[in-house]
Amino acid sequence: MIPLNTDEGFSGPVITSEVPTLDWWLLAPFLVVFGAGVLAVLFEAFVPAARRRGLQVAVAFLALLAAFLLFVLQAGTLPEEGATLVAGVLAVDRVVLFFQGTIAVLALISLVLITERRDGRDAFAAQAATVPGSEQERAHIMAGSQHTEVYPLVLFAVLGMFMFPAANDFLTMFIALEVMSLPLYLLCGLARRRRLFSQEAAVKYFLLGAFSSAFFLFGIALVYGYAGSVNFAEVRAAVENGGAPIFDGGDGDPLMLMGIGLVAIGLLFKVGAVPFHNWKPDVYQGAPTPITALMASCTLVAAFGALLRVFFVPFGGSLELWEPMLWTIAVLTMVVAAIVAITQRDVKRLLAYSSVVHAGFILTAVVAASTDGLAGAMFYLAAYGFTTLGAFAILTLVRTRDGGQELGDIERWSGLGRRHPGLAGALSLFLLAFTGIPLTSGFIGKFAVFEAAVAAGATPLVVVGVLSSAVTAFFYIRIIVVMFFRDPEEEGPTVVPAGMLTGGVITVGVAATLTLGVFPGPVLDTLLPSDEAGPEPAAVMVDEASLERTSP
Amino acid sequence: MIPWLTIAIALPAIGAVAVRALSRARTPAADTAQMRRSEAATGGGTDTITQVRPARGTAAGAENAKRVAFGFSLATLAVVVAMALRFDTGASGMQFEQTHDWIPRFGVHYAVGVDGIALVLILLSAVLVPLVMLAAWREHEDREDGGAGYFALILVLQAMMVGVFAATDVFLFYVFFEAMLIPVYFMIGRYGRGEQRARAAVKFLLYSLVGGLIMLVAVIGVYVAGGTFLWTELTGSGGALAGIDTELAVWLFLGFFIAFAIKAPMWPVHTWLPDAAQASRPGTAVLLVGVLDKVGTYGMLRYCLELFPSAVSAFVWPVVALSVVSIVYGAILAIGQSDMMRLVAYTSVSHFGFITLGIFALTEQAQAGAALYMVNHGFATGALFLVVGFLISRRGSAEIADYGGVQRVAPLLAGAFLVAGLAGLGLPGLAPFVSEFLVLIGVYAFSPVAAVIAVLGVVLAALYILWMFQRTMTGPTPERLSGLKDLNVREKWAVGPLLALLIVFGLYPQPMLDAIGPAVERTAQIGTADTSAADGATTEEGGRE
Amino acid sequence: MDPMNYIVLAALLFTIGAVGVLVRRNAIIVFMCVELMLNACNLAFVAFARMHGDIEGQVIAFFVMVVAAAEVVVGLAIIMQIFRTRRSASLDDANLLKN
Amino acid sequence: MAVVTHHAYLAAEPAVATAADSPVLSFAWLLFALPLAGAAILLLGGRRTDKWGHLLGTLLPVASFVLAALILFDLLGRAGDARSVSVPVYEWFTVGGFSAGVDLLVDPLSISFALLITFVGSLIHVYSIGYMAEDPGRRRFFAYLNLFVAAMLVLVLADNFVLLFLGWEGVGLASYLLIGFWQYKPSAATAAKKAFLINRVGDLGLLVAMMIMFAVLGAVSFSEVFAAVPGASDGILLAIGLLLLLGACGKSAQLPLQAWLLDAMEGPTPVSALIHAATMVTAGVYLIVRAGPIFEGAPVAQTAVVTVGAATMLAGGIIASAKDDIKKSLAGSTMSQIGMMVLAAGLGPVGYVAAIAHLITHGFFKAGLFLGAGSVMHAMNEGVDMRRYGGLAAKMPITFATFGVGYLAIIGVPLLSGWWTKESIISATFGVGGTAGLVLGSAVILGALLTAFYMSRMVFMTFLGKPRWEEGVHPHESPASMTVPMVLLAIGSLALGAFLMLGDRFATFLAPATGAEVHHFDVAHAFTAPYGIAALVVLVLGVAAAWAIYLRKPVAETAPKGNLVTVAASRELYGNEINEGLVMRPGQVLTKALAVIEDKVIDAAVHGLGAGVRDSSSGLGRAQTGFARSYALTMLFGAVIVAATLAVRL
Repeated sequence: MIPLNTDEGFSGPVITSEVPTLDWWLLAPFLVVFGAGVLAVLFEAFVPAARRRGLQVAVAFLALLAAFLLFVLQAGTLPEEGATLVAGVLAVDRVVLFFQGTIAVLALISLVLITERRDGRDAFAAQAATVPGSEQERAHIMAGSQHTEVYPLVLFAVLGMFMFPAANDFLTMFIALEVMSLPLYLLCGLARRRRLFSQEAAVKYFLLGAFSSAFFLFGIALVYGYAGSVNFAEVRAAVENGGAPIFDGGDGDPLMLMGIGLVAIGLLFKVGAVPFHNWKPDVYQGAPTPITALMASCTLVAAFGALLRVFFVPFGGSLELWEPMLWTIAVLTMVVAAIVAITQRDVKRLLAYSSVVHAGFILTAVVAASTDGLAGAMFYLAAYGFTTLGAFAILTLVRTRDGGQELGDIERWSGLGRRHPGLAGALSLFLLAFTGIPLTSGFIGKFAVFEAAVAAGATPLVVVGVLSSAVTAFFYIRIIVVMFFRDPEEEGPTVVPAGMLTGGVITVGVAATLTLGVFPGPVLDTLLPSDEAGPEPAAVMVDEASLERTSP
Repeated sequence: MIPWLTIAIALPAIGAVAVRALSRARTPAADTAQMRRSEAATGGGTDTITQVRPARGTAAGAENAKRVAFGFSLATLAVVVAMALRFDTGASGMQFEQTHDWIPRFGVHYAVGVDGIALVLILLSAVLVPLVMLAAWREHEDREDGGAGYFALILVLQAMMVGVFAATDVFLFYVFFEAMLIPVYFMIGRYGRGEQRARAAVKFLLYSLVGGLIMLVAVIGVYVAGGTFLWTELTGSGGALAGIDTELAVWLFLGFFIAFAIKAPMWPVHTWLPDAAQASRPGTAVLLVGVLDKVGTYGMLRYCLELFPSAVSAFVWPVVALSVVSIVYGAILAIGQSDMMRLVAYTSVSHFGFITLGIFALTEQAQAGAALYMVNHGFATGALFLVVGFLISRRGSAEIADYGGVQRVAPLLAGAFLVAGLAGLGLPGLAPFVSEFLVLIGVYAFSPVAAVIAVLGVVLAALYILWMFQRTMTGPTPERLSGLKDLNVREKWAVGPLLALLIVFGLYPQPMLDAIGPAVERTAQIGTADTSAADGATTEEGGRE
Repeated sequence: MDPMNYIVLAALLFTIGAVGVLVRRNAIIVFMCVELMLNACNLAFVAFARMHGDIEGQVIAFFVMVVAAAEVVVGLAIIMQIFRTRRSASLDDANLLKN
Repeated sequence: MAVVTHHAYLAAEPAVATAADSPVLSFAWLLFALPLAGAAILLLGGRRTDKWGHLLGTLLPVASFVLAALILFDLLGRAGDARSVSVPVYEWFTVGGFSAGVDLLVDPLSISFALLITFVGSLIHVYSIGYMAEDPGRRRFFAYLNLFVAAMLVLVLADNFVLLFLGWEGVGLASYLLIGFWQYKPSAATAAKKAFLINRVGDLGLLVAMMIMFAVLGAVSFSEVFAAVPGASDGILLAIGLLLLLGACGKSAQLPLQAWLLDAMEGPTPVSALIHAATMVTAGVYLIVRAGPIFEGAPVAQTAVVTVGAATMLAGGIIASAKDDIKKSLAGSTMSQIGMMVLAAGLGPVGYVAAIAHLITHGFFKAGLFLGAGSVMHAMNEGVDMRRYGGLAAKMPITFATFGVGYLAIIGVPLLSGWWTKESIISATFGVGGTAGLVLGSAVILGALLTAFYMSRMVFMTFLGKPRWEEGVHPHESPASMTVPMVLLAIGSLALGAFLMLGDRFATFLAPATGAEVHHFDVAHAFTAPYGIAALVVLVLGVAAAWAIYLRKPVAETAPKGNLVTVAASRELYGNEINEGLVMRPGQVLTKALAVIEDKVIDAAVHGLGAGVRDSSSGLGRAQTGFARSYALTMLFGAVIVAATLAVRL
């Protein structure tokens, strides 16, 4: 809270008094990515077109790699209870670092897919400004034009993702959300092929995203009205005290409830929970596949990081208020998405619905509202991120026979497993991981979130979850059936050679899926919070109040 | 101390990798031939795939790979037999135990160990695998990989079969229980028979998955309630689950039971089995029905009963009723089948009814009989499937109507068929009789009505087996079958050991019963003496939950 | 005047914006309705700041304006792109992507 | 090979003392092990054994017979009450309180049977050498015969019900294999299956009886069960008794499980002689006698036994009187004779000796008759229709003579074997006294009348009268390997009865096993007592009636239309039709019904669930319209849900 006058005895940073001290070390990853993004924009302006691409790729990779290394180093030096920075607008603790590190790795892998070129052409439109099918477009294609703006856009989006789970007040979170989303809206519209689809995806994503941001923002306003501050620790304190001083005797409860609800809508939209999921299949299908991969992995991790933080820190004290709501949403998400997915024919749409169902599973861990649940969700997100990246990487390889666009229609994948056993085998592994078959990371993740939910007494939710799993199994398995059990068709797809980059992504996906499935111990034990710190997730999530509690 | 069980799990797993590697290592010439072939296949529609013979290089590679696979399966058998010889039949509880932390966060261990029941089931799987390989040797020769992939899958499955019986950590058990589905899924869907095989494979997998997922909730429940996954820590009067609320125990029991009932398969969740069996290669069916489905009944005995003794009394009557229905229903439907694979599958539904009946009769004889039944049924049904498979490999059909008078042209085949069939119908002197008889006398002490209805299954068994035998093997030999070949050496070696085992264990089953005995003594008390004790504990610690 | 009235007004504006999103076909107008919703939020922030007697809400309002401006840039770019392709700004024309 | 294992086991863990004192008795297991080994060698040896297989197969039952004779002498050398010896071989299976051992009980009853089985069995093996000489499957035939002898010996030597059941099912298997020996004939295959199935129904009784024994009496061994009988309730004993009777009915072709026996004649004739006349079908009688203590404790069960026996005796006689197929007529006769034995066995201790004695003499003369019939069939190109026989006496003198002796013995011509034993049954029935005795005795007399009639009919139609041979048939006498056994059996049919009954030799010998008091057989009384005279009268009447119909007038070459009674009789009293109507038809309906349930209910439920999910999928999927504005509406709808679920807490 930033008081107008200090007479009322409020402590904390005052806007006029002193410049807040900045912890440059903790801030470094944000600055590196931000700086790289700015630099990249400058390159667009000043570096000749021919040399831009190499430079952009190098900068993007280096920035993300540096950020990742910084996160790793920070994890070693960060005090146990975490820290807040920039006058408390950002918070960094081990949970946040895990999310950020995961996002960094997944973004690096996505970047590999984004960089991948086939016959000198990447996945993005030669010149987005041209009308599809026009002479100018053809000219640009022939000239080999390309949108190297993709790289700064990705960098900015990733910056937003880094900030999203680290936000320590609602304003920062809103800004992070926009920083993350705005570049993504643009990236969605840049597909090289099927540009009408791509543009439509961008419009839909943008309008619905803005619509949900408005809800999110109005929710923030109401929470602010209730608590008198948007700082997480103070919101939490206000919730525990029954609202800001201007509310006596709980008058503000409706405000608070509406605030929670509207904020939740904004976040649930980003994670794609039913009924805020409609954008996902359309956007996933329309966007360039590398961008879909980025969204399916990194965005989901960031959005859930934020969602977990919001529900566990500022709203952590009002568990009983929002639990029924999340129960309902979780059930809807798991059931509706699983059922709708059954009749999908397009693999990208299918993976979109799959992503929605997985969001539902992770929501059960949120409902558990325990450290175990938090850890479960974290593991799930990381595991899912690697697996889904691998799956999308494979999608980029399966093309129509004329060598053109990606072929998403499952029915035409007949016999893929006969002719490309390695590729189909890898995809099968990913699908089995999505199904939650043991010895894949998906199983451990599912176990972790369900275990937390059962321990928290949300067994019915878990029962719904496993039944939904069974339904989802049907369509994952169907893909395997088509690939392995059907004979190849004449009009089947061609598979372009994976090459070093995409092949590498698939390999990493396979390795991560298996390693996290067979030996999840190290990740679970060392990287994730354990409930020895306390059963409440707040025990491992930093905010100022917790810092004050721990400082002598 | 030698980690017998770990070796028995690792050996086939390593074998699978080796086989896969060998079948991949092709000469470049073979490789191009391969590519040309697949091009041809895509050009010429579906049928060309099965008609084009693989290139010589591939065939030789596949042959080598298969030999290696067979060698690994024999090595595993040797290890398991060596272990069995060291098994102390006097001791109750687990032997050859190993416990290592696996996922400390969830208290998950790599913990293995066997009691008598698990031991004989592991033996069963170790015996069946090499025989199945022998029987399937020529089955997939016209495939791209010459069948090596199939053999690799068998080895993967074997590793998991040993694992699932040896696991003494509930989580580890679950891992094997679910992971096992995948190789079988491919064995049916990819290497199966007929147009419906993909459908059957999906049906199998979905049924099993639904069961498995429901069980997952219960597995989690066990951990939440007991705080550990170690079977040895969970069970017993002083175990971690001893004090749980009866209602909770009932729910957890149910969660496990549904999965096991589907796996077993018990009426009315059995319909996947006939479809799966019909679409399976006989070798797959042997492992599926002979071993895999035993995981269901084994699980009931090991997990349902021993983990939740206080819940047993609530389930005894429903399960006994379902078992009896399974026995009669499976037998009657078997009579009406026209496909031999389906027929044998339905007989298994009936036989599994006997096993579950024996388990839930909660008497020592019945449970010992049920445990023994699991093994004997594996041998008997395994032999039956193999012989049907020999017929299929000759005429490409499992339809009863396509055969007749086979005995005249292939007396050995018919003889093997008859012995396997007679074992299936519980003829004294052959192994299944002993188990069936023990189940019946044990069940009678528990419920005369159930026992008497179950006996009907014995009569019906004679009908379905002998009628099938009559229609396929006897009567005049039709012209089209006059060239039918009798068993060759490989086939004799595939089915011969099973028939020998059926006779040996029919006349001298005591060694197996000695091994099973101590374990059964433990489980048979459940629901009788133990229930009251557990109930007492419940009231004591009632406030815990 | 009771500051609560401003909150009610903000809610009304927000609702008008939301309904506009639902009923209008033109992408630009839909987008403007979203902007209206954002501005309703700003009004709420400022009103609440007044009620609490601090300036945090007002600060937030400035941030929101900046964000909204950025959003306009991105949004118009996207809408222009599709308008050029389709010669129509009607949202209902863009429904290639569906089940 | 299995035998070796047993022996090793025996050596490791010496058997209980009762047997060990006699070296002969401790080898009692060889009785069944020898023929079993024969079966194994012949089956596994394959074509290599074709040349000498039949010789080995014959030699082993002979060896068993010699061993049985040695054991007999061993027993005779003992005091009367020491003649019941338990010979444990090895532990078969034991779980908790349940134990079933391969334990043998050597006592006068079992050794009597063993001698009958091995002697008649050996003769029939010899006979088969000639009879099956031309058959390509002769080796297999001998293997099955050996298997049968082994199983039958296990049946009678078993010391507990479970081992008895092993033999019981073993003979069933051998019977199945041998009836269906010519499996390429669909009728043979069907008959084999039918025999096995109906036997299974009987076995069901035996199985349930064993369950009750273990559950209530706590054991399944003879000694323990019988020791527990006095303490058991009437209901239990009745139940066990009736169930054992059910088992006996199946094996011995008694009503209502009689239908298989006539069809079983599809098997080669030596099989009919050995299994379906002399030995296996008498196992039911053995069971009833062996389980005597149980039946004695359950009078109602005994009444049931007697009733079943009487009814079968008459039904069999009627069927035998109408059948034109020589083997089926003989089979009807077998039913009838065994019915008589069952009836006697149902009388309790007084009847046991009579029943067993008749069983043994019947074994000889009926085997002889069957072998004679086989010899005739051999001569008639395997024709079985007696209407196409006639006048064979001249062509086949030895067959005629031996058949004739058997004929005279079975109809009870005084002082031949059959007379002695039949008289003692008649005497035992009348000995019951009262109305029951009168009714039963009259029934037996009536049975004797039928026997005299149908047997005379058979002899007249076959050997006497004018030849009615089919074209191309040239009857000739059979080779020595066939006639010698027939002669030996004929000698038995002549003299065995007198040997057994004179001086109450057999009754005294059997007494320790049956527990019955020795009932003196008074030869003079048999001729003077009313029932004795009645028996002689009906004998004459029966022969006369047959003479009047089948010898005085020429026999039609095709069966006349006949009246209601003869049609019913020739159709086996509609036994098959009854089975079909009561069991098969409903069974078929049930099978079809369950198949429909499986498909249309159980599977359909699952598929319906799947279809339901699929339908709701397309239904819900329709919400994904592609219109951004409808997505916004969905979101608003979500906002309502969120508000509603939050309001819960307000």
